[in-house]
Amino acid sequence: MLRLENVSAGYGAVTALHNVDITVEEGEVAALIGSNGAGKSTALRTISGLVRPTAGKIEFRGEAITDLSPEQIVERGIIHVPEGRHVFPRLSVHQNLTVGAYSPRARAKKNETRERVFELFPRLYERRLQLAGSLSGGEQQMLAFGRAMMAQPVLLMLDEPSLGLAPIMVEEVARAIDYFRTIGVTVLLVEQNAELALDLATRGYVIETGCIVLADSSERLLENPKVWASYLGEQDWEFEAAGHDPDRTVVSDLPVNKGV
Amino acid sequence: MTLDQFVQTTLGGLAIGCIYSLIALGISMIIRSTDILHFAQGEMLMIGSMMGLSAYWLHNLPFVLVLLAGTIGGGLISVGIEFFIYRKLRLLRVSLINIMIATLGVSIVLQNVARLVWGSEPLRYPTLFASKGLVFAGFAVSPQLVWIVVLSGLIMGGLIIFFRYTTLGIAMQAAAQDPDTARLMGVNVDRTTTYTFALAGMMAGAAGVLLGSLFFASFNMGFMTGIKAFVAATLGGLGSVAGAMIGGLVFGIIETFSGMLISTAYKDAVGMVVLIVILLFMPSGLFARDGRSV
Amino acid sequence: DTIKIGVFGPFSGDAAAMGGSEKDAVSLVIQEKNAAGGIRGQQIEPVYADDGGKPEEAVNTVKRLISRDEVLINIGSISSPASLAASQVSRQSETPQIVVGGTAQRITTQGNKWVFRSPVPDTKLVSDLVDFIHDKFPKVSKFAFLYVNDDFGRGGFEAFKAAGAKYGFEIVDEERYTRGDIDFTAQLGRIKASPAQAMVEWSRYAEGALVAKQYVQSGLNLVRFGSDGIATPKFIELAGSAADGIYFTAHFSVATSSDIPVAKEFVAKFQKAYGRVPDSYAAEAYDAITMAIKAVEASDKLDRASIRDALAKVSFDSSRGAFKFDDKGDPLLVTHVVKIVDGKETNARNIPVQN
Amino acid sequence: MTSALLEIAGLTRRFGGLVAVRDVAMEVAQGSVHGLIGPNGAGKTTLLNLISGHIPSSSGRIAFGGEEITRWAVDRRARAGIRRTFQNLKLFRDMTVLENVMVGMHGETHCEIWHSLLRTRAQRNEEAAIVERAREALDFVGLLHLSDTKADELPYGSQRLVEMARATVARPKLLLLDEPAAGLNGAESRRLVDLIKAIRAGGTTILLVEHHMDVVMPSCDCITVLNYGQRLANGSPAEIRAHPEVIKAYLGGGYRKRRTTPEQQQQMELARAAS
Amino acid sequence: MRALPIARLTLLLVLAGLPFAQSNAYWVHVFSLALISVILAFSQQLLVGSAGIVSLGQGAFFGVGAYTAASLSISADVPFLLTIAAGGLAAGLSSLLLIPIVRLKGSSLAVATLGFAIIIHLIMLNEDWLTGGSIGMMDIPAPTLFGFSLGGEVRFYYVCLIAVALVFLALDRITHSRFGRALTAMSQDEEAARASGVAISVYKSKCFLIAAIVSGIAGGLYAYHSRYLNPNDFDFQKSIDILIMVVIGGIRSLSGAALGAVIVVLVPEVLRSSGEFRLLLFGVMVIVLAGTGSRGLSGILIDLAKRISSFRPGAGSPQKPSAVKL
Ligand SMILES: Nc1ncnc2c1ncn2[C@@H]1O[C@H](COP(=O)(O)OP(=O)(O)OP(=O)(O)O)[C@@H](O)[C@H]1O
Ligand SMILES: Nc1ncnc2c1ncn2[C@@H]1O[C@H](COP(=O)(O)OP(=O)(O)OP(=O)(O)O)[C@@H](O)[C@H]1O
Ligand SMILES: [Mg+2]
Ligand SMILES: [Mg+2]
Repeated sequence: MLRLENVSAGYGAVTALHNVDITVEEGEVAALIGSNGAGKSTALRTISGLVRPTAGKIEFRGEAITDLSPEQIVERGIIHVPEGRHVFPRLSVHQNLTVGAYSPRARAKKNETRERVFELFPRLYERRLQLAGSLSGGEQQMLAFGRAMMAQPVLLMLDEPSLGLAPIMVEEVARAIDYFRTIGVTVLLVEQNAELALDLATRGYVIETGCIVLADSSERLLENPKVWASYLGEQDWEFEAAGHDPDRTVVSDLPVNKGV
Repeated sequence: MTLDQFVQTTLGGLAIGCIYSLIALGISMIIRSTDILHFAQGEMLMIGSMMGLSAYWLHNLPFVLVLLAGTIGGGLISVGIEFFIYRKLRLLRVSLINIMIATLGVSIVLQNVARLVWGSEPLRYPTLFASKGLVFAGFAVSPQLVWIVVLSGLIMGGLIIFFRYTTLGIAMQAAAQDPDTARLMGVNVDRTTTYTFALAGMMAGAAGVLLGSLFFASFNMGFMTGIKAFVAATLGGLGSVAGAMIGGLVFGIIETFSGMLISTAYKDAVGMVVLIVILLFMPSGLFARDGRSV
Repeated sequence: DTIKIGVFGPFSGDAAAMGGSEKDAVSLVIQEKNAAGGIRGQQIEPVYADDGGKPEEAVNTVKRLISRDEVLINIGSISSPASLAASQVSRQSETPQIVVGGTAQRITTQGNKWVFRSPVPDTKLVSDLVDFIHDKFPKVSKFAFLYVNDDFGRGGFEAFKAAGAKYGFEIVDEERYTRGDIDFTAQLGRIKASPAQAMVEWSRYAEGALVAKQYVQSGLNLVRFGSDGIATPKFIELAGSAADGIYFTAHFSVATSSDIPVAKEFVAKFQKAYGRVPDSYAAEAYDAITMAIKAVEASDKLDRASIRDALAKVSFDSSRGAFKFDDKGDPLLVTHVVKIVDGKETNARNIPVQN
Repeated sequence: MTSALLEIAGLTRRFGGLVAVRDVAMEVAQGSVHGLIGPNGAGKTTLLNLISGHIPSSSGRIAFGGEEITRWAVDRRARAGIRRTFQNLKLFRDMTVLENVMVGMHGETHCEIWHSLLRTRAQRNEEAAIVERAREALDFVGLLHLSDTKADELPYGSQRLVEMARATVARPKLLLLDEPAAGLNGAESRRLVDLIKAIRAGGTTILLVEHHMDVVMPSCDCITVLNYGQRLANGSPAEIRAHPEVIKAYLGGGYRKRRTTPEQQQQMELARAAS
Repeated sequence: MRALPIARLTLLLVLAGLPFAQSNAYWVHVFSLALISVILAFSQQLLVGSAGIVSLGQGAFFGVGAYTAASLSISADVPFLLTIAAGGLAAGLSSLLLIPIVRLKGSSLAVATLGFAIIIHLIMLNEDWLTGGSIGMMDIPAPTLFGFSLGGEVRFYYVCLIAVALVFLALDRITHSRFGRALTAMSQDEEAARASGVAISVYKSKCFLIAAIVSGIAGGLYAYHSRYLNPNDFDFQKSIDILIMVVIGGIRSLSGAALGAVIVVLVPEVLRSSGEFRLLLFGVMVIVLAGTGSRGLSGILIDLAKRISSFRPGAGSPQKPSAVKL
């Protein structure tokens, strides 16, 4: 459905993506993981047209969208939830959702989708007349998610949707992504919480300093020791906190405390 | 102060206030949709006034058409300036203060172009209204004032509804607050910006015809009016439609009444003192629209 | 080699119309003179410079004319503050200056022998008006005075108070406004409530026209006197019928100067060249350049000091009558009082005494 | 137990009709790492803002080191030793990393304008000391090599560390951290835990707001849970982890299933059944 | 960074030589005016460039300084240097009136300072006993220092040059210190600055105070330069001009501000003979230069110089929007 071929992109003199190939099939959830500054967000921004690729080709359902403007890309149903929430701070929650349904293809179903959003995030309903800028971090994240739902996505691109969410809300978002999949929406997911992402996805890409270094099914990625070490290797807080393993030495490249 | 004087002063203040409101509205809308402090908004009023007058000279048009000509003239110039100047500057990614300085430059240029085109002397506006006063509850009221108040009221009411309830109005604000994200929602930011400038310019143009017919048209009629409208917009809360409206009215009334009651020498100072005092208690104006900062 | 004469004034900015009159009148005379062979075979070269009507810029402008362009004499500026600012430079660099529009008495009372003035000072103008009022309106003694709050309006007001004292004139209401104001209902309202018998109003023509209109609208009915600032056809054009009945004082008026041959000739030439009736600034500038030329002709050496001395002694028939300077550098001229009747200027000195 | 560094009593903050923090009482022990968790919109950031003084309280009192500070301005609290980081990063974007951290020393230093005008010895010494301390702090978080980079050119995770360095450079008594692990991946959060421990070892008391349990649980001595602006629970990590209300309102269980212990699994099910 | 002091010294020498290159009294007069404006632009640069405060009131402080110096030298015959100092002091004192409004932000603060400027202007206009009112103040004596006259254009030019150098040195030191750092931090994020212990209101007030003193000093010099003062030269248009100077030159640096001041003074002088089109051309220039961004014309020139001397080949610094929030 979505195919990136040899795409390179960057900001001015900085090249953030080098010859990236990504494929997402109709109806699947694909995950893109990588450490800080690897170029995940840039990849999404390139697809949605905010960043112009310097080389390569982007295809959506067989049509080249490389040179389209973001507005035109939205028209084709590619909806991008940007990193860091980016709600419209001086519009109310309700108005934010209205903007989500701005494109003509979404306008018709505006009211029923809004109901659906409020069902999924009752918190937003409680806050519907509040200015989005005064919401808590997590509430803004919910709003950003809901706003994307309003746009009737065909391909939904989520940039770190779990950022700043309480564990229980992370589950909620996971459920929402599942819901999208069941209704046939394709999802491209960027997450720091790699475990969550790979759990949800069928296909995964690992990106490092702008290059795709691994592309595989998510099960195989989850088992890949390299992935495990650099992205999943969470320490098991249950044991650590409970003091079961007090002498465990943590591998860390942090310098020892000298100053404080 | 007699009752008659009071009524006259109030009405005069209201009419001037409406003019300020119309300019302030444009200023606020532009801030809302582009964050630009548009110091050339007053010049749109002047252009509207001049265009209306020129239309009259050409064809001896009736008032409504003169008003229309001024409105369209203001809108066109406003859109043109946005397209050829501010848009280019935004593409260069210069900061807002640079654009603000550019608006001052635009103001200087427009004034001087107008001076070259229409001359440096004030121009008499035709008597477009029946000059007989209307009588309301025993008070003679000049028809210009009524026109101004009614027309401005309609425009402002329409705008409030537009921004609060229509998808386009909401999208225009979204485009202002976060253009990149708005584009991700399918909003064509360039187009909403054009709409904003068109609307703002048209309102100023209409105000120009109204002001011209009340007084006269001259190449420098816009600057001071623009500055005062700016103060009015700040008073109401920059970026707020209702604020600009109320701010303009309040400022107009303060100005006439302080001239009447306090001192004509310090008339302008009174408005400023009121502004500062109000800002002390409400730092973002009467109708602030703050988000949280921490 | 040419004879350079500096001409400065507000050719841009708010007062550009007045600066325009000055420039037009000057260039008319110089063209004519040059066509006739110039001064002793030397062509006159006017150096125009815009001071924007601002004192600060006037200083720079005159410095520029004097030391860069090396003019022999300067003509300008229109407003009193700009003229005053320039006159400080004229004194420092010992260059004669003929002020065109500035009527503030201060300009010539600072002991500056380099500055001369084409119009009569406001004190003289106003005291003539006061005499006129006393003559023609013996019953009127209570005045409301409305003036623009700057050098021009303030000068008029102070002069009126001083001159009126000798006839026991009383200012029962003093009103000011700021330059550029458009709404005068507050001031007119208070005047209406005052016991004034007459209103004196010291404005330039644009504001003056608005005052006149709003005066009519507010239903006032007093004897109205105005300043030389409204002595321009533009005033009647802007004010329309609201101008009728106003008496104003003037340095020059097409209506009242008709018996002066030079004025007639000037008006005709000006009208032919520019298609409009000259205002008093044009007349003052016309006279200023004429006397400058006369002074250059009369001085034996082409240097500033001798031209200055020649200028002090100049005596000729100006567009405003026989022209001569007093020892301060102010002209000894008669002033005019004009009444607007049916949109036309008429000589008010001819009206009968009003009882 | 050591004495309380921070004592909060009856603290309430309203926004119009909304009560974001309601009658909260809390103590943070000297030298501890105290966790503050709760669902989104529970009022954690608001509480932090109240403590740092960024917003005034509607009622209640805050005492710091035994002194009542409820009415103190932000900068005064900062000078008294309360420093913080922000949930939405607040760096001085156009300043270099080093300069950012140097600003952190502001409250600790005293040279006035005339000192800098005259370049007095005191001023030069102080300036040198500021640079020295700032470099130490950057070294401490591992960013010394980026000293001269503009702050907003850094990747997100590093920006968080700069904030951390700026907040710790003055060796505060109390450090308020608002979601320091947001946007960090597993390996990076693990490093964060070490950093928090190191800061604490330097004598700074920490109040930590965080949603990543793999950061909260290993670092905290004590945890307070907020829900709808009210205190829901308070206790050791083990207690909190097992607290049925907390599980229900906050922790949930879905995507952690694979790594929870059997006992916990049981407790979660109990909680589900109870509701 | 050896290059910087050398460049500065060279510039100073070049400026010192200027009256020899162009000795026409008019041009020297204009150069002095440009230097005075440079000082004014410095004051605005401290506000807008370092602290992110857009002040539309610098013209008022300029006026207060000018009137103070002028009236002291006219009526009390106070020596030159003292009147200049008094001008700075009076302007500084009047800036204390702004203390209540410093807690405003962005455009509200800008408009409030505009209001302040309008009020001060009205006082200058209306209080004849203090300022001579609309007629203005004249007969300001030529400055003398220890019996040595500084009245000539060239001598006064050097006075201005020394003043510029001193003010530059002072502001350069102030901005590169704890105080300047706090201002910059405050301009980029008030909340974070507060959290680091910066007392925002105090720092903003101090910033206004210093800027006002600097403007007042410029005003004092102006009084002796023009030797005639009129309220119309200190209206808010002046404040706007000062802001234009700083922005088109580049708000990031004192040198940018200086360049802008020179342009704003010199260009209209050069255009003076173009009469009617003068302001039009000036307006166009303002628009074009506004497009140069926050590094302003000075930034472009520096890049150009670097490219030419191939100091760092191809190093055009990308431009960042400035921190000034409006
Ligand atoms: N606006 C920008 N200008 C210049 N460089 C940028 C810009 N945005 C990102 N970069 C750089 O591009 C690279 C890729 O950034 P990107 O935001 O895509 O990373 P990411 O993988 O999303 O990281 P994170 O996990 O922090 O979100 C980084 O080195 C970053 O510094
Ligand atoms: N300025 C404000 N105006 C109105 N409501 C506000 C304001 N600030 C916060 N709130 C509301 O107060 C509640 C608490 O917000 P707060 O930011 O403290 O939550 P939080 O616990 O930090 O949540 P998160 O974990 O999502 O960051 C939220 O519901 C929010 O909408
Ligand atoms: Mg990212
Ligand atoms: Mg929070």
